[in-house]
Amino acid sequence: MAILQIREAINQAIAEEMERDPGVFIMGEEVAQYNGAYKVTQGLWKRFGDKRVIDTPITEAGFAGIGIGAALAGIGVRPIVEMMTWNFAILAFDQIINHAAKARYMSGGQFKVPIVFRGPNGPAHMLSAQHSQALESMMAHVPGLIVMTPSTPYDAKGMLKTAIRDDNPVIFMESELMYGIKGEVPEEEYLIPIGKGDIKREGTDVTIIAWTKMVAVALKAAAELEKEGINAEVIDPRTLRPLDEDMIINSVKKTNRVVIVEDSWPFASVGTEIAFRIHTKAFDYLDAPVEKINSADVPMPYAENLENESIPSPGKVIAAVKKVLYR
Amino acid sequence: MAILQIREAINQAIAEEMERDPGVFIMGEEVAQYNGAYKVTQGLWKRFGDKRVIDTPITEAGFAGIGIGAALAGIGVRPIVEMMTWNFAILAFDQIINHAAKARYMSGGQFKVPIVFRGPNGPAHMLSAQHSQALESMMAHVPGLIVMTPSTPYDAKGMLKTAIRDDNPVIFMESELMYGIKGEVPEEEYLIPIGKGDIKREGTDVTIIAWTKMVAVALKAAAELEKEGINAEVIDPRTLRPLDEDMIINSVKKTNRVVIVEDSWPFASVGTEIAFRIHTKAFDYLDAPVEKINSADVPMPYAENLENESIPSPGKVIAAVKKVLYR
Amino acid sequence: MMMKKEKSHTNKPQPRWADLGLTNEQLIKMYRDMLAIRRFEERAAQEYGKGKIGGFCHLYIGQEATGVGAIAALRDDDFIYTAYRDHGQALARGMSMKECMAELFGKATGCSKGMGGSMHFYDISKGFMGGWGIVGGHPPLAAGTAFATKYQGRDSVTVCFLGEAATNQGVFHETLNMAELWKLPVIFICENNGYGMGTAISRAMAGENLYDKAAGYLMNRGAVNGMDVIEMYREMKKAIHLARTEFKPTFLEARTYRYRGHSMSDPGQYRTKEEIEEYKKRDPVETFPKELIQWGILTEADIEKMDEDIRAEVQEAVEFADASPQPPLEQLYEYVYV
Amino acid sequence: MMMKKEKSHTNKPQPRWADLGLTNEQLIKMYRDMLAIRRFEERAAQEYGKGKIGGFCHLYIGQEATGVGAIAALRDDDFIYTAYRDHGQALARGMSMKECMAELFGKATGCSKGMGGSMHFYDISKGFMGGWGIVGGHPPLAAGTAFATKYQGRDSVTVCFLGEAATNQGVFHETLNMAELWKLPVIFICENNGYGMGTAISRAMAGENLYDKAAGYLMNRGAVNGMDVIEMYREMKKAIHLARTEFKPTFLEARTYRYRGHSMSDPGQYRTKEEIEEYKKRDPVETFPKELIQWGILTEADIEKMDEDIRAEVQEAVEFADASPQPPLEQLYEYVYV
Ligand SMILES: Cc1ncc(C[n+]2csc(CCOP(=O)(O)OP(=O)(O)O)c2C)c(N)n1
Ligand SMILES: Cc1ncc(C[n+]2csc(CCOP(=O)(O)OP(=O)(O)O)c2C)c(N)n1
Ligand SMILES: [Mg+2]
Ligand SMILES: [Mg+2]
Repeated sequence: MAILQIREAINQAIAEEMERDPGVFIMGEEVAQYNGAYKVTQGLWKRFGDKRVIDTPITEAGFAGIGIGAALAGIGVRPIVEMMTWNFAILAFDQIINHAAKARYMSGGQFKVPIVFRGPNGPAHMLSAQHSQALESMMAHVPGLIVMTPSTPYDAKGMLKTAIRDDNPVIFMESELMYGIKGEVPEEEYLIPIGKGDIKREGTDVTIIAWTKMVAVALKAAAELEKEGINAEVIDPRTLRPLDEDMIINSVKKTNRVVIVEDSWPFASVGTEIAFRIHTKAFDYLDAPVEKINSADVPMPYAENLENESIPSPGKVIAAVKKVLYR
Repeated sequence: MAILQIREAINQAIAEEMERDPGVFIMGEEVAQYNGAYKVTQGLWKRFGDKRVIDTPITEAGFAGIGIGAALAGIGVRPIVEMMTWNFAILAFDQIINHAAKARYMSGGQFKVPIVFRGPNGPAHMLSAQHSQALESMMAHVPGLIVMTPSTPYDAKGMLKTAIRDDNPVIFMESELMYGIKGEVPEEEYLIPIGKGDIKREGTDVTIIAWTKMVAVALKAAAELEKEGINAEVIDPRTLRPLDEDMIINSVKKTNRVVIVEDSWPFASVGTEIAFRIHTKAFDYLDAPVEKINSADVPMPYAENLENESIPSPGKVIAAVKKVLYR
Repeated sequence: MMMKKEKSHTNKPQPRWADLGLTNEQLIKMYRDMLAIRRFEERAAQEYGKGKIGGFCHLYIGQEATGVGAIAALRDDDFIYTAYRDHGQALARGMSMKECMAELFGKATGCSKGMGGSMHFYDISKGFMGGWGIVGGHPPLAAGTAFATKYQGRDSVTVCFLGEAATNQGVFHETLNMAELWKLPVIFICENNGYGMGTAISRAMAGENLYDKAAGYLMNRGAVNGMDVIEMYREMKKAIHLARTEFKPTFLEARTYRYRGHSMSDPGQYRTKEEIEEYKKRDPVETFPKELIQWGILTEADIEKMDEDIRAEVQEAVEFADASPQPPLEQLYEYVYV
Repeated sequence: MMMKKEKSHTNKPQPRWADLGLTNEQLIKMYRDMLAIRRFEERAAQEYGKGKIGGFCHLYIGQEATGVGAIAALRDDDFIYTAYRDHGQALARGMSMKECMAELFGKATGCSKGMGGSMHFYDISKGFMGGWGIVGGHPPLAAGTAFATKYQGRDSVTVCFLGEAATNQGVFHETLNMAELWKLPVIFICENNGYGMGTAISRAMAGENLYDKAAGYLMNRGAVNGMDVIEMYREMKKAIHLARTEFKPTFLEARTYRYRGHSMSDPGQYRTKEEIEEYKKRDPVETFPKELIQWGILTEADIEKMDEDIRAEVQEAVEFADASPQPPLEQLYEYVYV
């Protein structure tokens, strides 16, 4: 198997789907001639040309809407819209929430909306308040949207290929800091279904639930805990909407203890939703209330020491695990 | 005490604050010459004139930003920005989330942001998907914002006056269907503090938590339950961010059973957050997992029967109460 | 001007549409469509009053010539987007009164299966792409559909109707820029009826000419008398030619007027009786048939008959809508995802 | 043109700024400010390389004349908004190198207490309102501050610097419309450096002249050579007069250039060496002092001394930033709410 960076795995997924289906194209800021602000679209413009790899003006709402309208046409066009970061996608929320997520429903099922909105999400490093937001909770709140958040090169490729082929609007959230992370990716084609989570580490004593960047944090914590004889299971829902509730509940039934790690704000977050489902659907299996680690409930500061204080770390996860284990 | 409609109570709050402070003005679509799409600003233009009651073009992002910039000037201007409905405010989310909520933090505390964004939120009647969204969960997710949701004329007036005087950006969410609701409002001035909830009905057997429109639904259910000998307590947080956690936890400690009613979507909602806090902070006091009633997890349909099927009703609340009571 | 048709061989007077190559059938259909829209909506207003129709209901009455003239110039494989004031354009595109009235009644037989209501009519099999409720939200969608047809090597054009107040929304400008930059075959028909809800255009828009909003982009642009179905058709033909053959977008300001309030709940007190009467003098449903009679294309009798047929059709539509079932409750959870 | 100053009483040649009523002190300050920005940022680039500065860092090098010329024309009670490329304007407004360098270093002594970093400089006591990172997000804020000063009966003006690519954002158009409609004393200085990140303006914008984006609103508009501090000052004086006395907004396109990449992480391979060299020939930091010498306002020696002083000031600023403490951890939760 090849060892790829996440950025390369995403690039492969896009390239393969563009090869497979001439209706697939990608548009966004700097995706073509610049090869992507984070080099995710490296080489695509050279390979597929102006028609299918399109640099846009800085108009998130406008090109998001153009992508949606292209998908609505129903003539085999499947847009991939890159948001340079999800912070900027907020300008396109009206198009995504009021239009993409509702077209099929309002039309009584006439429209399909085969479009993927993808780009990095969540804090990177010292980018401060306007560039460090993890917005998956806002997107996952909205019926009509699918929300996917890969954490490995393998997942990123298989999930994105599925997202591109899906006929619903898919919110695909990556992470600047993860683009360089390497992992094995098979040569042969594979797809990862929407709504299917993955157990990243088998364990028995506690369930740590995390996605994207936070999976690595959870695994680091698990490795540390191992040394102390605590055997943590790390599970990654991969798709946040719809959630793989079965995987989550089954793990909880096994471990009876849960820590959720996410780098979004804590209030009414996806982690809150997961905790709620566990508390209501596995109430009798819980030996302790679910613990949740988030970025601090503040806009992200610039200063390095403050940012580190804000975001989840293996140390914070370990402390939470010990708390639910009453150690 | 005078009996006022909520629309009149809000109107009074705005008028009194405009009288009190010449720096207070209101802008929005149709707020002036048309007296407001829902007549909330009735008479204000006649009384205060063009300078302080301003009709805007249909440019939610633009006039939200102009309001924010006026507040940032720091020269005693306190804008009230009316959103004809919160569905349209999604177009202004970049201004509200990326600018209003972050200006103070990014500037190291230099800015104050004395602005109120107000308007009706949530489903009304047969307005279908693009006009029926309850968006408080998205707003409450964001640190830097305060979110207030009144349910009575008394609360609406006292809370709005506080919001207008506050130096933080306040998201003030009303409801079309509630504007006509009547209630007692004292002649003399009063203020209701941010973050202070209210017990709308004392009870002992179960706690029903609701805000805005849902308070009336909860009270209807409570009255029905009374007949069956079930004594429900109905509490209204009034402010969703910051939450009056003490009031909630104390009520739960008394009743040991909770039903939350909200007309937003269920996934990662404010109700989910409240349930999470109860599950984690009153775990040992709960005799049953928290039940939550929401609008269906779908875009709102137009057909009357489907809309009724979607939104919370006293019947659904009663069923949930019986479930947590194991009746 | 009144004149008799003569049988002389000397070059006889020509109707003003002579150069457009319109058949009598086409001319008659234009009139019939305008009349049908008028009657359909007059009845819809009554049914709204009876509580048969819920939510917001925005009538097109007064603007019929704009939609009918523009849509008459389109091909079946072209696409149409509009806002919430969508009944007229839906009917002009050939959607049935039955499915439209049923949608207003919130019935399973509606053109959107009762999921959309008045603001959200759709029949994508006819290229009628709706029916959108966020002011200024649909123009990028229309540009996107134009992008898609060009991408797929088709020569379809996409028409986007929007109100004049919607042109103040920023995303519309983003769309104009990309439409011109990328040469998208989209035609923006701005129905300038003078008001956005209760706000006169002059109170919401800086500048002189609405169509100059497209000036900075050097986009093909202009204004047309939207109360004149023939002029609408003429200008649209030009714009369509540019879009179909050169992928050139157009911004066309159609100067028109709505006789009723913004929606059923609006008494419309911000306008004078005089102003409304002025426009009614130019009512296309009144003036156009006179021309058709004058040129011997229709007789008074034809017109009376036509009106009767239409009223009967409207009656049938109401009965159909009334008799139709509400959507099944399971439908609440359908159509969220494919 | 080169010429010696003469002591004759016949009408002697005048410097091109003679009509502007600028004192020598003012002219010297303009040059010093440009040089100070240049040196400050050259050092910032080095410190970024050393890892002392984090996040995104956008240099103003090449555009100094735009900010300095514009800000020199302002009064202390005027307001300034800009985007993330904000070091130059902050220094030109009189913010100290120490507080600016400390902010870049993420220290408690920074102009934003270490909360903002390179993109978010603020000193509202000087009317420097930042320092914003969302492209196109700050123009409405600037219009709002202009609204507020007018509302309070002041005659302050608000200046909004923005990049040319930012003018494609819809909210900018919404802002232009309201600024003209409501006659707000705001001046939009569009720093057209030819590129938005790696995208040349012609690939992102339809139309001919950037300033024609304001045409549809009939807003006062024009272009100026942004590489010429005197021309910037001259055009700004006119715009300020209109804003201060008649509340008339202006859209001013300043044609300028950035010598470095978009940000520290951008190699800038989308531009030719020739293009960059062309602009460097007009470098205001090189050409303006020649004029000052020519007119006997400064000597070569003055300039060397000035450069030494500035370098010393930069060195002090770096030492100050280095020695300053990081913000206390409790500060993480401060400043979220009042
Ligand atoms: C984004 C948004 N803001 C406000 C509204 C409320 N609204 C509906 S129609 C309308 C007026 C639009 O006027 P115009 O664009 O001229 O179209 P017309 O109604 O005249 O056909 C307003 C303010 C909305 N639906 N969407
Ligand atoms: C809404 C938004 N989209 C994208 C970005 C990423 N970005 C930052 S600067 C920039 C280019 C802006 O170019 P221009 O407006 O010309 O200003 P310049 O950098 O040339 O000074 C982009 C795309 C952003 N910060 N905000
Ligand atoms: Mg109108
Ligand atoms: Mg630029």
